[in-house]
Amino acid sequence: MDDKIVKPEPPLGGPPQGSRPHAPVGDGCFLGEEMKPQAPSYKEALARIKNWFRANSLWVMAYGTGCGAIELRPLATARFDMERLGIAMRPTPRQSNVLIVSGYLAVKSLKRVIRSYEQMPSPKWIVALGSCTINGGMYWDSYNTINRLDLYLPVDVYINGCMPRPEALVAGFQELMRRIKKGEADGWRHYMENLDWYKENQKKIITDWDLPEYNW
Amino acid sequence: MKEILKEIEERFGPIWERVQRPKLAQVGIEPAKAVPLLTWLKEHRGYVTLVHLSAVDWIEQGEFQLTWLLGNPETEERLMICSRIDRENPAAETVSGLWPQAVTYEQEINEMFGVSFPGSPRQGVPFILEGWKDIPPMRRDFDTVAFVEKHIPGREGRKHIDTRTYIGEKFGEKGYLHD
Amino acid sequence: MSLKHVLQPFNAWVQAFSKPYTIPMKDTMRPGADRYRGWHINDVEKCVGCGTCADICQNAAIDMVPVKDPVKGDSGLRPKIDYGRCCWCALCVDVCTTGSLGMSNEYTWVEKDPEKCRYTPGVDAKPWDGSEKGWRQEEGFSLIVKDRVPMPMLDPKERIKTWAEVVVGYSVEEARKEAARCVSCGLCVAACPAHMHIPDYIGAIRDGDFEKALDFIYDNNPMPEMCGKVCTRRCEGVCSVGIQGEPLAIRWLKRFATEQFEDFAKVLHPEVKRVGEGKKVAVVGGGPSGVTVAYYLAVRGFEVTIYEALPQLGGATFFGIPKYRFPMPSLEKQVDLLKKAGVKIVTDHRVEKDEFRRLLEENDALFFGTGLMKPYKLGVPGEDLEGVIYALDLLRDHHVGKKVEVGESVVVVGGGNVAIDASRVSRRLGAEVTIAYRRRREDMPADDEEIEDAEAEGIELVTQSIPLRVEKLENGKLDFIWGPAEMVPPDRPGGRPKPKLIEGVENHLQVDRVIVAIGQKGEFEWMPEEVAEKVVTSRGWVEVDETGMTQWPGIFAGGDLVNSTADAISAIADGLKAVEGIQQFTLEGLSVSKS
Amino acid sequence: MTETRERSKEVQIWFGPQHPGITGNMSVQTWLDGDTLTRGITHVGYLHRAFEKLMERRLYIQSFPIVCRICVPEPDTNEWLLASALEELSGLDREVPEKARWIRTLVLEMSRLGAMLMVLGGHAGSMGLGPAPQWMIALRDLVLDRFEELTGGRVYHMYIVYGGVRRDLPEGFAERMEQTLKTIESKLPLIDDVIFGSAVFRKRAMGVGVVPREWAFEMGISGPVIRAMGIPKDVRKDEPYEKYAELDFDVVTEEGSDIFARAMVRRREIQQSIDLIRQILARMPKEGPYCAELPNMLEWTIPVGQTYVRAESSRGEMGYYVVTDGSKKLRRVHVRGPSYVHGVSLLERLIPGTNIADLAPLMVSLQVCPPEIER
Repeated sequence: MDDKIVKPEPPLGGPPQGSRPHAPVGDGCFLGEEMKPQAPSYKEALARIKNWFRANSLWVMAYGTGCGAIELRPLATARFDMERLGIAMRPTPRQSNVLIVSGYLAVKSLKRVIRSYEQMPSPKWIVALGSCTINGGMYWDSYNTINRLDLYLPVDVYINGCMPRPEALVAGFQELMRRIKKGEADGWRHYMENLDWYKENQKKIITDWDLPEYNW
Repeated sequence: MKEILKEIEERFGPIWERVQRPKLAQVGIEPAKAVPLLTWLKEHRGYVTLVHLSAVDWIEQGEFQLTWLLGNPETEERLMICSRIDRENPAAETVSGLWPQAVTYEQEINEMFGVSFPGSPRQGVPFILEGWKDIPPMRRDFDTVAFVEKHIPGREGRKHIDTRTYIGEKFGEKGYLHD
Repeated sequence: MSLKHVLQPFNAWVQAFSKPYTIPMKDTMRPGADRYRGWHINDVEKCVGCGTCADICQNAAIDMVPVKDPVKGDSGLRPKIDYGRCCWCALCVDVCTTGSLGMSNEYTWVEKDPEKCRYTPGVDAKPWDGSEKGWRQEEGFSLIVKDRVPMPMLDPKERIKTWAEVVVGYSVEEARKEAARCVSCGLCVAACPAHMHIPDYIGAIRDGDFEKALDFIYDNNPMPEMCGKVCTRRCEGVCSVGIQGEPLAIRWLKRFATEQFEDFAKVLHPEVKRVGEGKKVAVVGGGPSGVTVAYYLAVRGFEVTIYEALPQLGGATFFGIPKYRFPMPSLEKQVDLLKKAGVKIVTDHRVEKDEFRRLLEENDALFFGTGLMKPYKLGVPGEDLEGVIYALDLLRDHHVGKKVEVGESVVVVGGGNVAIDASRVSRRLGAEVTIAYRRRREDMPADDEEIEDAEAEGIELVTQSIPLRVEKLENGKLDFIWGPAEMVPPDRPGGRPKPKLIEGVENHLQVDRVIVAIGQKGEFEWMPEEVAEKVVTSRGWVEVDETGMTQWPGIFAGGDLVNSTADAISAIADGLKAVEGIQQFTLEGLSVSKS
Repeated sequence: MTETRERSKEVQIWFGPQHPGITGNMSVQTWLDGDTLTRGITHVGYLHRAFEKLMERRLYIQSFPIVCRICVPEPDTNEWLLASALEELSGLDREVPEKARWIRTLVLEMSRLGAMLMVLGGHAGSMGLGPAPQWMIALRDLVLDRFEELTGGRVYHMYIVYGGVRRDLPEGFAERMEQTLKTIESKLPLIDDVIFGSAVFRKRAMGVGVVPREWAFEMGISGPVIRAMGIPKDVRKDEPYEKYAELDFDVVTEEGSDIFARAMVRRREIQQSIDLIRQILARMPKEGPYCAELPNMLEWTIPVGQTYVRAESSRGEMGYYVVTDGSKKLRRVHVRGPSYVHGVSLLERLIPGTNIADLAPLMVSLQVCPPEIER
């Protein structure tokens, strides 16, 4: 992976765009180098199949990071029943592949969220809820909450609104599934490839940095 | 509530007082007498509950106000004891011996205002914040917007035009008495 | 622990046969409630860009962005909403002064690119535009105060007996309460010809700092007490609070601020460079434009002399406006400040041709604002009869202290402020008064409030009446003969409907006086021919450039002669323009001002 | 459980913040001996948004949308408390119309109902009883539907404003509310079966997490926790606000002071809330203004003063300490949430000796709500 890492201009201006040589969609994270299929057409087809499976088994890590989590409960329970979409709640990051950042993140939470995210196996996706993850929302002037989530973690889908209703969450998940099937939802890869950029931003805001350095 | 205020005045000397509601009165007292008053109220007058403990920053006067809110579960009356301490090296007597939950309040005030309560456990232990290096954030002179601008980047590309200024500029609003 | 408690939970299996809670998949996009707060919508035509929504937004989610050129009454800005900030509280909707902003009941928006989460509702097309449902303003809840603090007035029955001021004026509490209604949008600044700092002085009044308020007021208006009493207040016409409620009483607040001080000179401390030391300027005509030029040039060190034909400065505001609206002491206060600023005042002195030439020689610049002094004639038979008089003459004679007789009944022809003033003065002189106006009531150029006040004082209004002729009756009275008119559509689009005489009907009105108040024009007999030739246009107006200078270099003009609106505040605006022009002309020379 | 514990045997475990059993985004640092907790420290701050700081730099009206965020499941209590405190300090309380008071009482009771439905589901959920939370959350959602049509918001209502409420009751609201109440009522016996009739729940809830009665007043315990001790304390009775004085209800108490008793208090208060909502709707005036005439909210100033107002939330006594200084902005507001006591001091004192599996049910039964601890 090393040769693929790009070093974008640090400070801000948004996450680096389009700097990554385009790998075949949905290409291996579980598969070792030796197991990678050779023929492009075969590879393509396999990727599609994998993406289809992935899209239909979104396992959400149960971490209510902010107020938007309250609308996850109706979504997860009888009324909106997200299990019919193949979405399930999982208690630990090791079993999950979707992280929902439900709104604002206090700096103290951000650290835990980053750690949880890094523990999740790839491929993994982040769904961000509400205004707060986009530009700080109503806590834009609070000293303890971040304003832009995309500086610290790769977001695949933003569900806009304050707070998004379960119906909007359904729409958001459907969009995420569509993007996964098309192979477009690759925030996790972006994170890996631009790890330095993300880490630099994270370290700027988390003053007592004691997160383990993961090695991909 | 009048009686208890009168009694406090007789026992603890001049106080500032005010009955806010039929079941809520306020008492202002010098800091040295605050904790004796609280003790007396708890031991002898049935104000056994510490409902709340708060601090207010009166930066203009150079003072912090500490407010202990006591409750009498029998009568459901509430008594607000206010005391002002110096803003330089602020310290106050702890009431954690009287009420165990005061530890949390005092921990928070210590963290958020920098008021120390010597003898209270968990002083200096972070409660809410983590890795905080600036001045205590609830102090009035801590400017949260300046902090955000410095440390927490937001999304760029926005430009707000103030209508009042915009109209003044566009229509050539001028003054003739001041250069 | 009994067996019962092991088995009891299995009762839940009953639920297997009941209707499920789950919303069917096809309905998971159910619409929000009728008053759900979702994405914003805005009626951009109704919106005036006052920016109150941006002011109240605690999330700083609203940017005002320009979408068109600002005009009077519309800043041209429209709210752009950042959905990285909005919290759907709808305070912006509830505070909206026009009621144009609303929220639809749509709530779904999934986005990959966070930069796209902003839009200008009504300008950027969105699927929910035109949504019928959602959060809208509702009667019974308002975050701004729509009703004005009522102004205490003299009782109509009492006031026709005296010359006392009709408007009593706000008390301190009333004024501060009224000032607190302001939303500081500044639309009024655009509408005011002089662009006074209206939100600033209202803010100062609200905060109780009246000195500061006066300082803001005097910053570009040297006759604020006059304006505070008789201004035509275009500002109030565009006041954003007035769109759904009553506009701020901007005029009364200005009046209030000026009434707080007896001597303006003690309060005002101009901080300007005295750049004009050694330069001389003559001002011909002591009306509002002349006073403006004189005052602001004087504080800049110019040596200014005002020449006024009447015994008092003030021009039309002195002789034209009745004292129950604008009492003498108010005027004197303002003239006093002028004197203290070092202006030389020559009253009762009509400048004639030779003197004009001399003034031109002796001064570095000359300003004239002699106003419209010559009334238009009625143009019907019998208008030269004794007893047919002109409103301006009546008002002037009355105000300079001459005795005027109007008899027992008068008819005033016209619908402007002068007509109303003449009729109210006649009423106070004891006459029964009828106003005859060609068009409809809503077409009357006079102030609405003025018309109402006149009616309250028992003045009768006859609209759509065209004078036909005036005849002398044997009993010494005049017979005012008029015909009714119908309104016909205007000739050109955008014009006013025109009155058309219905032939064959004649109405008679027996009166002692017919007072003509159908307008005035300029009079230039005093002006040297060579100057008049260059300065006065064929239509009897004076044309000036953007610095207030006429075709004759060094001669500046302003006031009713120059502008088409013919009110005091426009005259002051002309004066302000000329202040800059004269300063530029005298200090930097002609080339600069003309380039 | 051994009487003599050695520190070396202790294992330190973090419960939360990422844990499905924790009540919100908080954590408890625990020390274990076997599966028994020996000590615990509550850690908060994961949701700290500095509300109190933000409100100091916002106009009064701008503080209004922000307070409801302090408690997500039950936002209306916060709205009411701020409104009531500022009305008291500004004198606006004299002008609040009758109808607004009734609507406010309705909204407060509806939010209590919604919150208690959710917590009762949480009681069962924290012990792994699946169906109850599914139903309870769905029932709560029906209440949210009513909230949505009344206030325009599902979760954050931003409805109780200074001087009254923001909108009138919509057409036919009472009938639809009655329908919702009927649905909820019809399901309650089933809830009883799966929660209170369940052997698992009874076994794990009875005699667990007992709060000694003598702590009650000294620690300032309130709400269902104190009522489960048999002490009838309820702000709605002790210092009645809005229309509670005119409503007919008794304070619910239970004996035992354990998780079961607290759950039972909540179960009975659900019924009480339903009854109260019916009473309110029956007595609600049909006509009349729903909000006082407000001053220009952009320029509203309130004279110098301080007060403490309180209300009964579903968790206990919620209080606001509010200080004004004559300006357009608050000088200080300090939120006294019941969780401040329940979630920190009380929880830390209850932890020693508790089985680790009971920690989550214990926290649910104390109804710890982290945002009101750290704001």
